[in-house]
Amino acid sequence: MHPLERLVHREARLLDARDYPAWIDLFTPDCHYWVPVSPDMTTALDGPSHFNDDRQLMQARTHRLLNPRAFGAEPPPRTAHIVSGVEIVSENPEDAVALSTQIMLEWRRRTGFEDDQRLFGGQVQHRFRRVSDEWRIAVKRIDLLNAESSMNAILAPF
Amino acid sequence: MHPLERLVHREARLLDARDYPAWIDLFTPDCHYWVPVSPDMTTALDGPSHFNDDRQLMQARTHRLLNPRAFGAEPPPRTAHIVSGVEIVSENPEDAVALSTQIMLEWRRRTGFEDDQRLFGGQVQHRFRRVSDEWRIAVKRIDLLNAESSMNAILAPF
Amino acid sequence: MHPLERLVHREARLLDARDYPAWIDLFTPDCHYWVPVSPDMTTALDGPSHFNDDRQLMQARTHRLLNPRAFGAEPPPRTAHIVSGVEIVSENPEDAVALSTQIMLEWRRRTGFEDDQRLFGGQVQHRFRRVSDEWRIAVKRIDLLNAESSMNAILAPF
Amino acid sequence: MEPASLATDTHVHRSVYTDPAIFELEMARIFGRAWIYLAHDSEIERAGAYVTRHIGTTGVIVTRDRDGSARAIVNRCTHRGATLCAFDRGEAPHGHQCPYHGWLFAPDGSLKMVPNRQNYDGVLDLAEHGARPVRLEFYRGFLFGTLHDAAAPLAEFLGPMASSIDDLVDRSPTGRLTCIPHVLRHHYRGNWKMTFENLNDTIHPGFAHSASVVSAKAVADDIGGGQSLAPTVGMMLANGKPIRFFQDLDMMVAPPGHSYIGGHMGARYTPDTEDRYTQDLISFHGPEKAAAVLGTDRHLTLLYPSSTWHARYQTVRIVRPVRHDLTEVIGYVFRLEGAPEETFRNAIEYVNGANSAASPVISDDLELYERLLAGNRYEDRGWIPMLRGLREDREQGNGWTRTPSTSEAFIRNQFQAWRHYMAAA
Amino acid sequence: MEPASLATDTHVHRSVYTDPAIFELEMARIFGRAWIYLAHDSEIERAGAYVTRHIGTTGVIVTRDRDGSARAIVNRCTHRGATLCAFDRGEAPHGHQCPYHGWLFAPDGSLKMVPNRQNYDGVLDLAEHGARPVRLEFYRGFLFGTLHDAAAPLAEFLGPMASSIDDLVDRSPTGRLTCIPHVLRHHYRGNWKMTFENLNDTIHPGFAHSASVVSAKAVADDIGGGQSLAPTVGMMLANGKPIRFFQDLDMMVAPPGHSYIGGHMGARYTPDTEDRYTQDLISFHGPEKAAAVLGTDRHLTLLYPSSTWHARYQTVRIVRPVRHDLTEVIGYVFRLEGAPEETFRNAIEYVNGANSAASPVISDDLELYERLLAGNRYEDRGWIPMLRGLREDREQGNGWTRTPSTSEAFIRNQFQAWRHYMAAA
Amino acid sequence: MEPASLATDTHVHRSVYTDPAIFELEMARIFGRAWIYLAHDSEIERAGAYVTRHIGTTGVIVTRDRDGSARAIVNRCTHRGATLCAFDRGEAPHGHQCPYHGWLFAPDGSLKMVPNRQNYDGVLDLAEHGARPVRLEFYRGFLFGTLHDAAAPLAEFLGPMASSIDDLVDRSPTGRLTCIPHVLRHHYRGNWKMTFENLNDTIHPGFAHSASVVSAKAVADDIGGGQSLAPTVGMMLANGKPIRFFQDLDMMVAPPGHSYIGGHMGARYTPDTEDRYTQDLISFHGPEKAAAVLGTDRHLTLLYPSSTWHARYQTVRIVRPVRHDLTEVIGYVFRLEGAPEETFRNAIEYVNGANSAASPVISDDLELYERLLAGNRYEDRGWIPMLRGLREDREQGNGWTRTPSTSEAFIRNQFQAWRHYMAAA
Ligand code: FES
Ligand code: FES
Ligand code: FES
Ligand SMILES: [Fe+3]
Ligand SMILES: [Fe+3]
Ligand SMILES: [Fe+3]
Repeated sequence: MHPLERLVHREARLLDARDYPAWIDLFTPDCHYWVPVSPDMTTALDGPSHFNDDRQLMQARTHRLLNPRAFGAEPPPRTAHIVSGVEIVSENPEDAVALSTQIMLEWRRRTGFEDDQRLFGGQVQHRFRRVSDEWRIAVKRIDLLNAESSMNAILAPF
Repeated sequence: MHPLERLVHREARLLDARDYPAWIDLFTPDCHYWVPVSPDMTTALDGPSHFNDDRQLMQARTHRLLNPRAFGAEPPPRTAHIVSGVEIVSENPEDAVALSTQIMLEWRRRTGFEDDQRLFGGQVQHRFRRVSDEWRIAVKRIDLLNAESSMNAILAPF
Repeated sequence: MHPLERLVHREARLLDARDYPAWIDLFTPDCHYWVPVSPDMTTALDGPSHFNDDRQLMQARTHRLLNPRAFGAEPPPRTAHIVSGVEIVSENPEDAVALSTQIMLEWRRRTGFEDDQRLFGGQVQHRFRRVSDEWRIAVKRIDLLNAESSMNAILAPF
Repeated sequence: MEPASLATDTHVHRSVYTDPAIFELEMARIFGRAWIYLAHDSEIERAGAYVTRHIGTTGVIVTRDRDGSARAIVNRCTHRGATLCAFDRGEAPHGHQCPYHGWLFAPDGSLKMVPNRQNYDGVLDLAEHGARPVRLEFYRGFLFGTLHDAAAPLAEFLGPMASSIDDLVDRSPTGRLTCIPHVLRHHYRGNWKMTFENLNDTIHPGFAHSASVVSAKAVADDIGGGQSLAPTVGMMLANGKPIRFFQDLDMMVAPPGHSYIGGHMGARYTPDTEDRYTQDLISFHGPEKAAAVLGTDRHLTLLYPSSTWHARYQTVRIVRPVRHDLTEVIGYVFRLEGAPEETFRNAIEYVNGANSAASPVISDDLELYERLLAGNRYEDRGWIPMLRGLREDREQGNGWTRTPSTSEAFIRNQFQAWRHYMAAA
Repeated sequence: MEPASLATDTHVHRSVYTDPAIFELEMARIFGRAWIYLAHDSEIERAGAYVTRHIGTTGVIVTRDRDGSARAIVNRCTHRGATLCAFDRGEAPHGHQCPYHGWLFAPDGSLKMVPNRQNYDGVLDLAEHGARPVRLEFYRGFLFGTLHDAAAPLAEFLGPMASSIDDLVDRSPTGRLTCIPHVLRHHYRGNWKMTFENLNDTIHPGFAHSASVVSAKAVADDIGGGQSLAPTVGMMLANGKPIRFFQDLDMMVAPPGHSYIGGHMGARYTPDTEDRYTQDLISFHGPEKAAAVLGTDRHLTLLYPSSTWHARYQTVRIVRPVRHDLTEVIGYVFRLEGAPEETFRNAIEYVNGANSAASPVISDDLELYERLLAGNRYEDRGWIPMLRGLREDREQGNGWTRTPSTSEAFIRNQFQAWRHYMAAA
Repeated sequence: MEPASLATDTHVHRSVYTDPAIFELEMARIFGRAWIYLAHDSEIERAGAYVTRHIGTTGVIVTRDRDGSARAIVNRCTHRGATLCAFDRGEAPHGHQCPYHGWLFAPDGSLKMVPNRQNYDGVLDLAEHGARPVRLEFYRGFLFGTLHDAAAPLAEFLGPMASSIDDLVDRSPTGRLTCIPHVLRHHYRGNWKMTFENLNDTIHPGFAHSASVVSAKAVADDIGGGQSLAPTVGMMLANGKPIRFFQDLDMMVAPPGHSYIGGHMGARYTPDTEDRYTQDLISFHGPEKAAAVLGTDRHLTLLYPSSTWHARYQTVRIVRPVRHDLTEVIGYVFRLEGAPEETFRNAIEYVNGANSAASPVISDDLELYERLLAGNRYEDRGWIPMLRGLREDREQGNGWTRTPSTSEAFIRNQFQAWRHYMAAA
């Protein structure tokens, strides 16, 4: 398996394990984690975003997720990421880009019945950069199928 | 990755990208795109079908999908195909058969809330034929888990 | 593909095909098929379980699934298993362990509308053992995302 | 408010589509009184064969009895109320046994057996605990049922529209039809009446289905004259016919709520096939009748409130109300025994195009049904006009009216029946 | 319509299962008045330990107070109404603080603190804004609560059925029980009463669970006599017992709505284990009592309207009404401190088989509950007969009746209580 | 029960959040009578440009007419009721044509054309079948609409709160604003009023958002003083301000139901940018006005019952009631034409933090809204106290009251308006 494809799977596994510090370590210091409200947006200044995080905000929100007083995250949400069709669309010595189709099944404790699960999905773009001889994620952009939809509280990163 | 497995992934990617002309080019001129109402059906004359398309109908329905006046497709639906367990069950010089398990998350703009998404899934059978030295899809049969169910409008091909 | 990863996919395919005898043959005679009500449970005596099967019970429940008088299984449920991120976390001559993320789309005939489908997902742990020179599944543990939730009838094994 | 007052000769109040209480009344007063198409003879051939259907929101079981007659009962056990059959169709040679405690019911609903009889000695009279029977009548192999024991005979309900069923049966060169067990179901989040008010509406295709027309044209141009159009692409194209065409076409309406419009989509036959088929019809019917049959070209016939009939393509659809805002449409296709394979292939093409949720044409209509529900929930004027073609009637017959196919006469006629059904308490 | 008139001594109207308005009344009049099992002592050991439960559709918090007593309050902040606790169980050593504005409530509901007190000087009397307390009573470590402050004492509510709780507690050779914090939940789209009318019904297993019997037999044959049957497979098989067996078995019914049937599924002990356990019981209880305890063999006891008890397998289930058409059943299993591990293993096997939604047995019942809801919504005769065993009562005691376990006496008894609760305005 | 009696000067009954019938009345009497913010001038620049919005649960279309004026109509065809527009925004240069039968409506609702006119000769008067127009008024480029033709003028509705809109517009050094077409939507399963009772509540952040504060602190410590905090992390931290701070802050309330609180989250400018921006403002407004504009620091302004305004960060939110237990909040962000890019970047950061369902802050509030619905459905005391700061008013102006930002005065003021709207039949 291509090392970058392995990295995409590794990221998904860390998110599902809620090992957020290790997850953030996969990213470059100046990384951008982005979930726009429309696939037509080309920059995070074209309009609002669901997520528009730098490393700091990634740290703050994930630190909070593990806090039992984080209402809306009682207990922390669980996720299962399914990764399909990983495609390395460009690869240079210093940078690379991968596309994949992913869906994330999410569980948050609400009423305690089966509808406590939600499903998100769409196309994911990873932009990698080599940092001290290792591939890191510089940009992760998730284009949700329902990007423009009205969302209920979203706790877990995609 | 086996070239036919790559082709199955390629088809999924083109559908999700709504690049329908390129999608149709993956098929043979005399192709059959089929979604029966029961896994027990062996031919499209055993009963009705959700989809029972030749190339012409594939062209007509996908051309329509990109028309903003196509009510029920305002805007065009979005899909995320997840492909799993691709298995090449037969491979000859001129033809081959692959099975896979696929689910398709679909988004159509309805009320604007999260339930605008639907999930379809089941077993997919691809029958390939070599045309001028290239593998093409001669038959794609999708056996939906809920083939017999009553469906609301289905716009995007599986 | 690693032979154990192939085995994980093979198991999923047999379940979706409802070929239960062949499915059970993938397991060791003293196997354990387990779906706990909490990821915190370490043994099946820490509390109740959704599934806590030995080979006998696996046989009894799957034999029943194919009985048309099995209310709640009229007709037998259909499933589509999606397998992602298979990871062999340990491999020795006589035993091995694999993790994977799986979701199972399930269809049971209820009202006949689209909501007859349910989605389950989570992390799956396979413990393998070599039996007469073949890899067999000694333990399959499924940690559903919504393990603690209140479930409606579950017929098909995950 | 008196429900009947929600519809006049020319207007209907939008609440009839949005109010759950009205829907409840419709189930009791319309679907509880009308004749409802249930099944075809060929679906329950052997003794014990059954199918499950609905009359409004009530499930029923239709079974072939040992004596060869058809029986129908409400699909409910009289003990604690469990549904007796979970399947769409099956074989119950020994009767319908309840899954809960094993009470056994005959096809006609009579209670044959209760387990551990001694528990009931002297306290339970089996004769008083039969499942509720449904009154049945056949018309040429098509079985209709009603929950209203005092309903007028089926023939009276069908009136002149019986000829559309004749049209279907007479097209068989052997007189025999077979209903295909695989059915095609779609649904929409909207009111059941929307379907009835759409299917004979010839003004909407040019607008609602314009996208299909555009795309079918594009494909037609693309392939050029050489290759022939796929039937479904042809169906898409047909929506582009000029309104003039539909204005000339006739519509027939008859009480209670029924209607049909003249045909306009004759299926192609390859000449030789056509000849053979014609010969067979002549030898079965004789020349005049055969000519009459082949001369008939009707598009959809609507039997209010629950079925639509297309003889030319051997397709019958059942419109099933589920909730005031949820409706299912179930498509059944028939094989004309003895007719050329081409006939059946055309029928299959038609039912796919006319009833698949994935049909480019149907998906437009489904979208509109849901937009009608949304719009009619808005705070706005209450009354919906049914004025189109109000003064264009062409001929008044004995129990029927002929009018242009562009008229809303069929809708006015439906609400006349609606008022009549809903009035009587 | 006067709700109480929907049930007679022998019949009940199907609307009690399908009408949301009846459900609302049941919540107020039945679950608002009866004693509801909440929790076991061992679930809230340390001060501040709490669990959340429901009384009907109202959430409550049960907390161990500093003084060692148990307290319960409605899980609602008296400021703007937010639920106080989101978790099933936890520790609140300093009381329950509302997540919204931090109002702090003591276990007994008294309002201890509101932030920025000055905003309320002279306008808010803390004493008047406590959370609503729930009246509590223990019976041998089992905590019951009621929203009805004038309810008769718990002992009166339990009546002779208290002995089923004794049966559970006395089986512990140390007198101590521990409730396992992991619970097993299932639900069904049907009415809560369906569960109560099913669990002591001994006629249904032979029919409803016939498929399980068939499959268990197949496995038994397959493995031959050599290997012993897995307990759950044995449970599947047990449904095949002949009706004669159940006819001989006794059922006891007592007001208000309670019942139990004689046991019939004694768990196996390996002889040596059995001996040791017997010795321990004797040394704890003395020979006569020990013999009596071991001699008792009761199957399920139903405490109407909300809990079911199985002493032999240390399992208690709570039936939780959510909507008229949605019910949750929550299974709790207990460890008999000092009893052989085998006892607990049997209990785990039992609760899995008896309460997992994946249990072959339960999935049959869940399917039936939903078919009962569907059938009882159909247009049909209104009244459901409760006649089975009407004339078979065996003995009339003081506050109880003995009858065959095949009788519907327990259902008649439930609706007698139902009528009584629902009558009083 | 007379709805107005469900709210007093100091208490409100919890049923106003849980009763669907109350919600229906609110739609007719509150959203059917108040002025509702619809859109900004810049969203419909060219003739034919339109956006779709809601007034309560009624969809409307706002269109730029040929003559340059803005028009709004109910998004419903007067023929059979289909919604006219399915998109959020678009171009309809030739008017709004119904997708079903092609009726064509002008921006002001007048019916321009019906196809196949002859069907309607002499029976349909186009003038009588226009779509329902919505009464409109602009305030400084912001368009408000009402379904109540007799409503008092917009200026009267806005009263002193108009100054919060001035605050927004005057911050543009060119006087021009552009609304960004991409919007940010979230929703919750709770009542619409919960949002209005939360947004000016300064006591809840210290409790509801405590987890965000903790985590923001942890990150701040982690990165040390060197690096500056990301704006959203700063927003998380801001919730930790001491109550004292909020007690000193002012809140202004004015009828009908409006309020704002003093600002407390001024965005940082790099000095040079600040200077340039100041210069531009002075040259546009002149020194005094520019000073006044820069001196204004208001946090959220609430225009009851449907919009919230944040001038400092150029964000307007629409609160849209969907059901009594479902509410959508839609965030719009504006570009101050001519202002430094930094201004817009701050605005984007703000709207993301303030309206994304994924915002750590918002997700706390959404959770609470749902816990408020759950708790208020429990069987408990009926009345909710609105007593906080009841005696702390600071100043009584002409049509407004000044009070500490910690007061519930804004909620009392909202229910005063609520009572007034709901009273009149
Ligand atoms: S419910 Fe049918 S036999 Fe009891
Ligand atoms: S709602 Fe509980 S403190 Fe305000
Ligand atoms: S519904 Fe609009 S034109 Fe007919
Ligand atoms: Fe149509
Ligand atoms: Fe049972
Ligand atoms: Fe907040």
